Amino acid sequence: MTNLFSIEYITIFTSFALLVLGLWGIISQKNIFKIIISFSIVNTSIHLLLVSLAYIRNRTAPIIDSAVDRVNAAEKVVDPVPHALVLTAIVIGIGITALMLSYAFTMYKQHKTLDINQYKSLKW
Amino acid sequence: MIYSIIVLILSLIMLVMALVAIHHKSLQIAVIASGIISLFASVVYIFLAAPDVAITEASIGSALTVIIFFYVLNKIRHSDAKE
Amino acid sequence: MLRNSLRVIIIAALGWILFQVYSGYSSRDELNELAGYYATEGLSEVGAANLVTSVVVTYRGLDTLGEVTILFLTALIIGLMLKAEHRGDRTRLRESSEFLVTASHVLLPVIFMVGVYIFINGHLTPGGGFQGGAILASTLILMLLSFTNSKISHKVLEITESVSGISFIVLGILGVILAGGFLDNKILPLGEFGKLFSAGAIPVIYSFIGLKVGAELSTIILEFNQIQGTDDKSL
Amino acid sequence: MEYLKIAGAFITLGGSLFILFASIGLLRMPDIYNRIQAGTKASTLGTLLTLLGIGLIHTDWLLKIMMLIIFVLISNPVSSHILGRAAHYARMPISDRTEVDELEEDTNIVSQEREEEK
Repeated sequence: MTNLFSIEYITIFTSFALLVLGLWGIISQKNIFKIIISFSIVNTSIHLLLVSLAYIRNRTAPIIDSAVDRVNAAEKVVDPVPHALVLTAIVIGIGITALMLSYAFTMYKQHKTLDINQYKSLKW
Repeated sequence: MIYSIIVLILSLIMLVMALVAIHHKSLQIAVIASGIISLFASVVYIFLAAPDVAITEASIGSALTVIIFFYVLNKIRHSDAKE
Repeated sequence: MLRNSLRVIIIAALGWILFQVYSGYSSRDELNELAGYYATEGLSEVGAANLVTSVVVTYRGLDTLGEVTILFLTALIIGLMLKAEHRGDRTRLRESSEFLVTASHVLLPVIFMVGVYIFINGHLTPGGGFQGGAILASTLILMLLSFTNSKISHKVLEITESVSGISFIVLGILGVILAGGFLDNKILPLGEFGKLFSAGAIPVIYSFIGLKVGAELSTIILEFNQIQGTDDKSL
Repeated sequence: MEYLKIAGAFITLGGSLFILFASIGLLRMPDIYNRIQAGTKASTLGTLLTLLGIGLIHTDWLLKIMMLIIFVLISNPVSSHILGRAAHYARMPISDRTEVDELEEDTNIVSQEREEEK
């Protein structure tokens, strides 16, 4: 039970809850802006999940300085590979958000509404 | 132990902000709430021993994304006011 | 009504699955083999104190190249999609207050310097090209807010972006010719650990990545800023 | 050396108290302008004291902390000035107990100019 109160358990639970909330927002909202906001929430939750999977208790950041021994660094630092993945994923995330926003703006200009049910040009 | 309590409080605020972002009527408040989620996530990354990710999330997720949202929202509000 | 209950069922099922995953999770005590290799051998092979930097720039350099390319394509597509919004006269914006203009004369060089510091020291301290590039892009936001009616040219951003991109690829190919493989950092001497000029070519490569990311993010912000400024008659 | 650390800890505690007062002010003040005022003054002082205390605890960081203090001292008041100005232009409601509104003439002139342009 003391295990469950450790940092990575709390953050993994938070990221799952954020994922569920974001997906609920994506499928229940009608406003296209709300859908984009929900997408960015899902994005953040995935980043949080990856970083908390990399965490190991009682270890420090993957930077070798006076606090971390050079010889047995593998027993002192957390996993650096998911950090590198999340680093690039955040930068791609802003690109995706910007792309969705420009698309939403174009749609708004054509249809004069933000309601996604009114966008009938892609329906068949 | 004290770290766990801080992370727990931050997580609760993040979840409440996610609910606000999804269900609030005003788009401005929803955008700001999603920015707050990113900001608090970047504080949590510091506790998870990931300072690189924390810097990136704080500068990109909570600043640049919100700015881009507000540019588009401002334009839409302007054209609404004209009609 | 039927649709709504379907949504609730889908979300509840997903939440149940995720809860099962959560309750089955047990935290680990040691690094896996790959990360252990990076942590022990990375120091002597690459020479960067920040292990994340050595993974991003050297071990996974191709991924970074692809990522920067994706960002470039995104900026290009956004430019194409929003091109139609840019015609029409720019509305005259309200002059920003004197406090802001004076303060931004002081703050702009400082913020720019912080960004450059972050991506030059990327191999020693937390930070690197992506973070520094984002801070450079936020310099542009402060510029747009304080000097409202001045024009910012796309040309400078384009030239910065393409020159740093080409230099990045040239450095990668030099790695193939002079050292072990694409984006190998041993084309320059590894130097003394912990100094600014160490870790081979990593500071140079990360500076180019930082300039490129900063220019691309600035381009995206500028496109969105220009739709806000134009007075389109069709709307 | 120990005395310096103890003094740094007390200064940091004072700084966090000021930040607590700032957040109480944010909750208790009647309108947006008073809130900005409470938030800015108290939180700037709180941040400066916290940074100074950390600088006294770790004396080798003192140079970087001085630069941070200068940066916060410039950027925090300017940002809240901009927030207040934007709120005034957006016609946010002013509390009844406010007696002097120096910016009122300025806003009226600007809105008249806008209507003439139309």
